[in-house]
Amino acid sequence: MLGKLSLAAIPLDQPIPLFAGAFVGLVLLGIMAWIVLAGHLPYLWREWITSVDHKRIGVMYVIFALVMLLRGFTDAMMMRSQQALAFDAPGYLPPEHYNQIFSAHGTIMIFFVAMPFMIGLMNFVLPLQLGVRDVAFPTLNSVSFWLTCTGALLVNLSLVVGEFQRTGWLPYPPLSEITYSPGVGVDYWLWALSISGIGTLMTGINFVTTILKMRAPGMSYLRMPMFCWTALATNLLIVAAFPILTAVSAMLILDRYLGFHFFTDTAGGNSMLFMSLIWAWGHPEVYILILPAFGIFSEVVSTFSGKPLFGYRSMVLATMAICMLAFMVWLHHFFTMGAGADVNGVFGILSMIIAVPTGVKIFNWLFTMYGGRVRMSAAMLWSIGFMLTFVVGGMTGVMLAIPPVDFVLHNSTFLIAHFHNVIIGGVLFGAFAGYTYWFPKAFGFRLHEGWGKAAFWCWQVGFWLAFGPLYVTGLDGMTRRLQHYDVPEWRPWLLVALLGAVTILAGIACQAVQLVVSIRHRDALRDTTGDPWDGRSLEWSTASPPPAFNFAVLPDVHGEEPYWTVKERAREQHVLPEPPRYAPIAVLRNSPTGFVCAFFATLIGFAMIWHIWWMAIAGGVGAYLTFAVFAWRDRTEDEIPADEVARIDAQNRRARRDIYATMETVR
Amino acid sequence: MSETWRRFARMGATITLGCGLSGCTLRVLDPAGPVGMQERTILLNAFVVMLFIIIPTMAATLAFVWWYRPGNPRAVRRPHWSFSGRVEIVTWSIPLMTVMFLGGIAWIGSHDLDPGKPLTSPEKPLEVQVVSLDWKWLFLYPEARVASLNRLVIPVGRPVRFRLTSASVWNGFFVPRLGSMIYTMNGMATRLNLQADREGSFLGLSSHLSGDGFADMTFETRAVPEAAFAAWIGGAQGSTDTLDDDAYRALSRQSSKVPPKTFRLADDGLFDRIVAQALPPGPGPVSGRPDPTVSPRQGN
Amino acid sequence: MSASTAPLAAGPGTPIPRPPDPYRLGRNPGGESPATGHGSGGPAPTAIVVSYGFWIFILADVITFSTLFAAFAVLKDATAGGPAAADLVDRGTLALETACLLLSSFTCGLATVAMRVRNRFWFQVAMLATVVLGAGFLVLEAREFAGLVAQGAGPTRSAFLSAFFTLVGCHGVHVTAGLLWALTMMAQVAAKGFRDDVVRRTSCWSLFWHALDIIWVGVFTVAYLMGVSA
Amino acid sequence: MSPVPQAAAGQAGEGHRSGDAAPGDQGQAGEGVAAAIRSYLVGLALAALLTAVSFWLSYTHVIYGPVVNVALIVLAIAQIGIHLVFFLHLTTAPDHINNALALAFGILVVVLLIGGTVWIMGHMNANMMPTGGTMPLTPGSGMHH
Ligand code: HEA
Ligand code: HEA
Ligand code: CUA
Ligand SMILES: [Cu+2]
Repeated sequence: MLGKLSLAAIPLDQPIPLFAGAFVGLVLLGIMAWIVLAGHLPYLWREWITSVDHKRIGVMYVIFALVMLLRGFTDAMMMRSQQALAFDAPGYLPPEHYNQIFSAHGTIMIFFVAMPFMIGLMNFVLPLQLGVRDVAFPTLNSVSFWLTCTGALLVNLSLVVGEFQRTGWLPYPPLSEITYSPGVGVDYWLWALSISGIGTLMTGINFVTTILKMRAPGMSYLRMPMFCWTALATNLLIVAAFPILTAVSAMLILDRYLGFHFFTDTAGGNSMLFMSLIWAWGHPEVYILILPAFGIFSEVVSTFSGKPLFGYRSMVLATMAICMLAFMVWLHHFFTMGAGADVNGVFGILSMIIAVPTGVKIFNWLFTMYGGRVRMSAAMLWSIGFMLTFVVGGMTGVMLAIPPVDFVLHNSTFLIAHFHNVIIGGVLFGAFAGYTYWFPKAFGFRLHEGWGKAAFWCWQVGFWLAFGPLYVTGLDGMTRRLQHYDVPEWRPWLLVALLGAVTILAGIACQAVQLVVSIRHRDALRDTTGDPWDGRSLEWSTASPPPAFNFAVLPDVHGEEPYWTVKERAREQHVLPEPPRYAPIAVLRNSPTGFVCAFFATLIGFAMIWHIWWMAIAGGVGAYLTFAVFAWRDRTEDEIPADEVARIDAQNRRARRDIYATMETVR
Repeated sequence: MSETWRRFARMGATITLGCGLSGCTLRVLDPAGPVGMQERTILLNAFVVMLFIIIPTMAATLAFVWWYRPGNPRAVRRPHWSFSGRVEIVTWSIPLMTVMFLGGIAWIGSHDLDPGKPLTSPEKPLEVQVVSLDWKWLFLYPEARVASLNRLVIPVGRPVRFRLTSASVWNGFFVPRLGSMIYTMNGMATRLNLQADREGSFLGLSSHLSGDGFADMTFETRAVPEAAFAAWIGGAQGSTDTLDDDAYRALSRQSSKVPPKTFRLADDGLFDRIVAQALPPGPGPVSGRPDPTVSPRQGN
Repeated sequence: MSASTAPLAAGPGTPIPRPPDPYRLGRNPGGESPATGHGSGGPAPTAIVVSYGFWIFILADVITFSTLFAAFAVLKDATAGGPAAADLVDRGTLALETACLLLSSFTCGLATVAMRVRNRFWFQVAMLATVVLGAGFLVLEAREFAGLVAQGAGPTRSAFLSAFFTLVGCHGVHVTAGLLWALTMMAQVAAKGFRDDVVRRTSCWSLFWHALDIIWVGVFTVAYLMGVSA
Repeated sequence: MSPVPQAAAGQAGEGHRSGDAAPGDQGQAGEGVAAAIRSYLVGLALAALLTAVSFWLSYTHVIYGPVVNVALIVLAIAQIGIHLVFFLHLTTAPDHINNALALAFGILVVVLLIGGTVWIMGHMNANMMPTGGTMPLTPGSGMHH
């Protein structure tokens, strides 16, 4: 009846995950009880859970990412403290637990922190920057979000029901095959990632279509803000890479469930094939993470330097070059498998070629600042921190791309330092810059600058303290994923690394305080203009927060920096643009489709993991019925009458007039 | 804050430069053989060449941020300056040139230092066959018909030709002070050529996660003079234990922290039969609690 | 903290005149071009947005298949002593399967023509023909698979057979989904007529169906014929 | 911001710029039913012909044995082209540029993925033959298990 599931699945003998899980579970239950008892549920259901508004979905993605970030960070702290203790000693985490921790940390950080954060920001910003009212497929967007939640839910469930995989964040066979990993851990990974991967793929399709087909009148490709370009590249990568992940996961599922022989190394199976295919997804994946960050830095640097982005067309070219090259380098993750000199050489060279467009980007940001008026707000601080940190991570990446160097540094802590260097210094800093930059747009008030800057310094210093030492131990021969070690020379460095992680914790605390302080002082931090940073692209021409329909009339775009153009013209001509002719606007109705789909997907995933076949079938039928009902609906839109639109827009127009007036006085 | 930053930066510089460039004791930067030596040279070449770009880039970033701060009356503002053909050429060509040079290193280096390529040496190479087991290393010396568990002994100054495989899951064979690592995989044989030029006892470990006993996949590598090597072989040939198929099967069961040990080798074709899977792959986890299909925890 | 609504002016110092950029390679400061950008007159109509989105989905699906093709190409000789492609392919069945699919692609095309001229009767007839041909294909394939398993050449026999069954079976699963979808569209047209959203969905379905036929071309070439000729 | 006519302004409004076609759109407006059916018939005939040739080549010895597979691949590519043109109505006309570009990107990835995997795995397998042999480095050959 319940497949493999029994009481034995709950790790009663392992206090740490049990207490952690129980604690988190209780907190969640408490929050849910509070929501229900305080009567917030109908509001949440109506305004958020069933929302198909890209802005709401974007905000939910970011909140989701921040919560998962805390989970991932807990894992990181456990790893750092274990390695600090486990010199010539077993430490406090036995191997079967430690191995779950780094696997979960990598999985959560990549799939449920970095990706949702970036997807959330893209969700919120893209339609606003493109000057349209929503993404191409709003309901699908909600389905994507909730499927991502399903994935995260399954991964976190593994903490208390069964186990998570112990094979690293990517389940390499044959270790992940049923013979060597008979537990449910790998299955958790496979189903969680297959389900959330489908969500991500749909996001990719949605955004590519949005960018290519849904732009304001006059917004030609070469007038799109840089963030839209990097988002286009990112989503093309998602569309092209995620199917590979799905297919490889399916093959491993077939191996584990039905005794197929894709990767078994017996009966003709070939584990090296998995390595090749998974990295054909995996390398594009890291550019899926970094490209949106590049877009954010482009926006932030240009805004806070008070200048147009330098070398816009070069930037476009570089972005698309990275997008293409991303698919030509995957072998650099297994130079040490023995493909031979020619193959290694070709892939090594292709890998370093990516340094060229990336370098172009760095230099163009540099020249964007040149001759500008560089305002050091918190968002800009993250960007500067990025430029100083990322170049080092990129450099060590290029070192690893030289096969003979990789032969001595592969899978060492040097590699760990490399990718945290580009991910924290690039992706995370980018996410934080975007978070700070667009926060007032989303909520109508700015984040507290002082706490933001304090967080930045803790992160910056903490990062180097935590990962600088890993470069050194990597050069000293330390490999990754060591639960304990008996080499005395590594110990001091690992203690420093622990100190670094604690410093990062302080940074995170600053961010939490920042949020609380900003909410409490929101009136002082209020953004009444809709344009708090003197921005240049269309999102700043709307109110903060923007109305449900974003733009009362779609902007008519002239020139490369649409909103800047308008501001300049207003300044020169001393007039506010004509009041527009308002027309009724059709808005899509909210829909529980996404939530319901995710519910059934969770059932299916959980049932498959535990071999509860009837439940899986029930879930499948449920999912199909959801689609059928969704497709059968007759009325899907509501209309906002024209005078209502005019009323909502009036306030925004007043704010614009104030902005233009300020400019006037400055002149 | 910026004081902390400066102090920290100074520390970072000391670490990288002090350790990276002078003869320090980091294993990878202090190789005991020709392969590691060449790899170190390449590593440092690439590093220094890239520093020539990275450091000016970082310096320029800080300089621009500082000079173009809002309050600097001497800064010349160019609020519309967003294109310059000359600058564009520079931004594309500087990384391009660097990458061309590094690409040369990568191409030639990966050919010269291909793990499968035999080392040039007047000495006759020593054949060593490596089998990674759950969670032990087995070294076979087919010519002398001996085997050694968890300890690799090699003669100084003679190239060693490794052929490597795995009894079950993947591992990575890695002796940092000798140079290149390579994967070991069941049903396949990889190749590696190394040489020690200095006597000593070196750390050896696995670079590829292989399960719960992974952290214990370390082994001592002893590089000893030719005479001592011969003596060690002689000793091993006198071992009371013989490595035959049954002994191998026993070894391929999961266990860790097994002390080093030598065997006489019953069959010098053992390695090939492991590769050809004539001997079955290691059985993986067999004991477990409470239910191995849910969570096979080790040690019960 | 200078981050709030800061003045726009260039600040102290002498502003430099705009540098020339005749080929517009950089990003020009705003205000210069009154023209509307080329190729963009606002968001595309829903019909185009939906088809385009679905087109992208199909590309993604093609990449899923190409992963399976890659696996098949690598494992095709890994028969582990078991049967190879040449021992298994039945030319007659293969030809029939191919004929079914190709004809169904044609009738699917006819259905879209009927939809374009809003002719319900011929639409339903052509759809029915498509469904029948598709179902015929599935029956043939199921029989073929059952035969293989019966003679001990199931997917667990060797890596080659795992890859073969997965590649061909994945196509079969797609065809099944396509049939289910086709029936749904027939029902929707019957119930609601050629409403805009129904037409859009039917167009997507026809894209899907044609794409499956394209993939089948790859499948019968790579998984069957190339194995026979080797 | 000056107002725009509501037609273009509504979310995905109907009045629309020229020069854009949905994938699978059947040719120009005004093209008759007969012409459309004719296009499908031509496609069907060509596809059937190419399929027949593929089958025939694989069972006979008209073509030099080792290159039969090359011929089969060429025929398959040709047939895919036929399907794209006659069934999916893909053209290089300006209104199809987006569709064609997306397709080109897809094809690039497919080629890189399949080609790259076969190339890499060919070398891996050749280098790891259990016999330690010197198998020729032709992709796809030299399976070792
Ligand atoms: C956001 C994520 C991200 C990014 C952007 C990158 C960027 C790069 N990565 Fe990294 N990488 C990872 C995430 C990322 N990586 C992860 C997660 C892993 C490990 C996965 C695992 O095993 O678990 C990994 C592993 C990894 C390896 C495998 C190592 C091994 O397993 O042994 C290699 C090898 O080539 C590599 C190379 C590179 C290169 C060349 C770049 C380049 O794109 C960097 C380009 C940038 C610059 C070079 C800096 C700026 C340029 C200039 C200032 C111009 C001048 C400079 C030069 C001309 C050199 N990476
Ligand atoms: C996005 C990717 C990502 C990120 C952000 C991180 C962040 C961190 N990682 Fe992670 N790591 C990986 C991806 C990532 N890692 C991967 C893929 C692996 C490989 C796994 C494997 O081996 O298979 C790995 C492995 C790995 C190891 C294992 C090394 C080994 O194998 O020996 C260690 C060890 O300490 C480590 C440490 C850290 C630390 C200390 C951080 C911290 O610096 C960062 C922690 C900080 C946060 C998570 C931020 C939280 C912030 C907030 C919550 C903000 C709250 C604020 C508001 C409300 C505004 N990582
Ligand atoms: Cu086959 Cu390694
Ligand atoms: Cu990579």
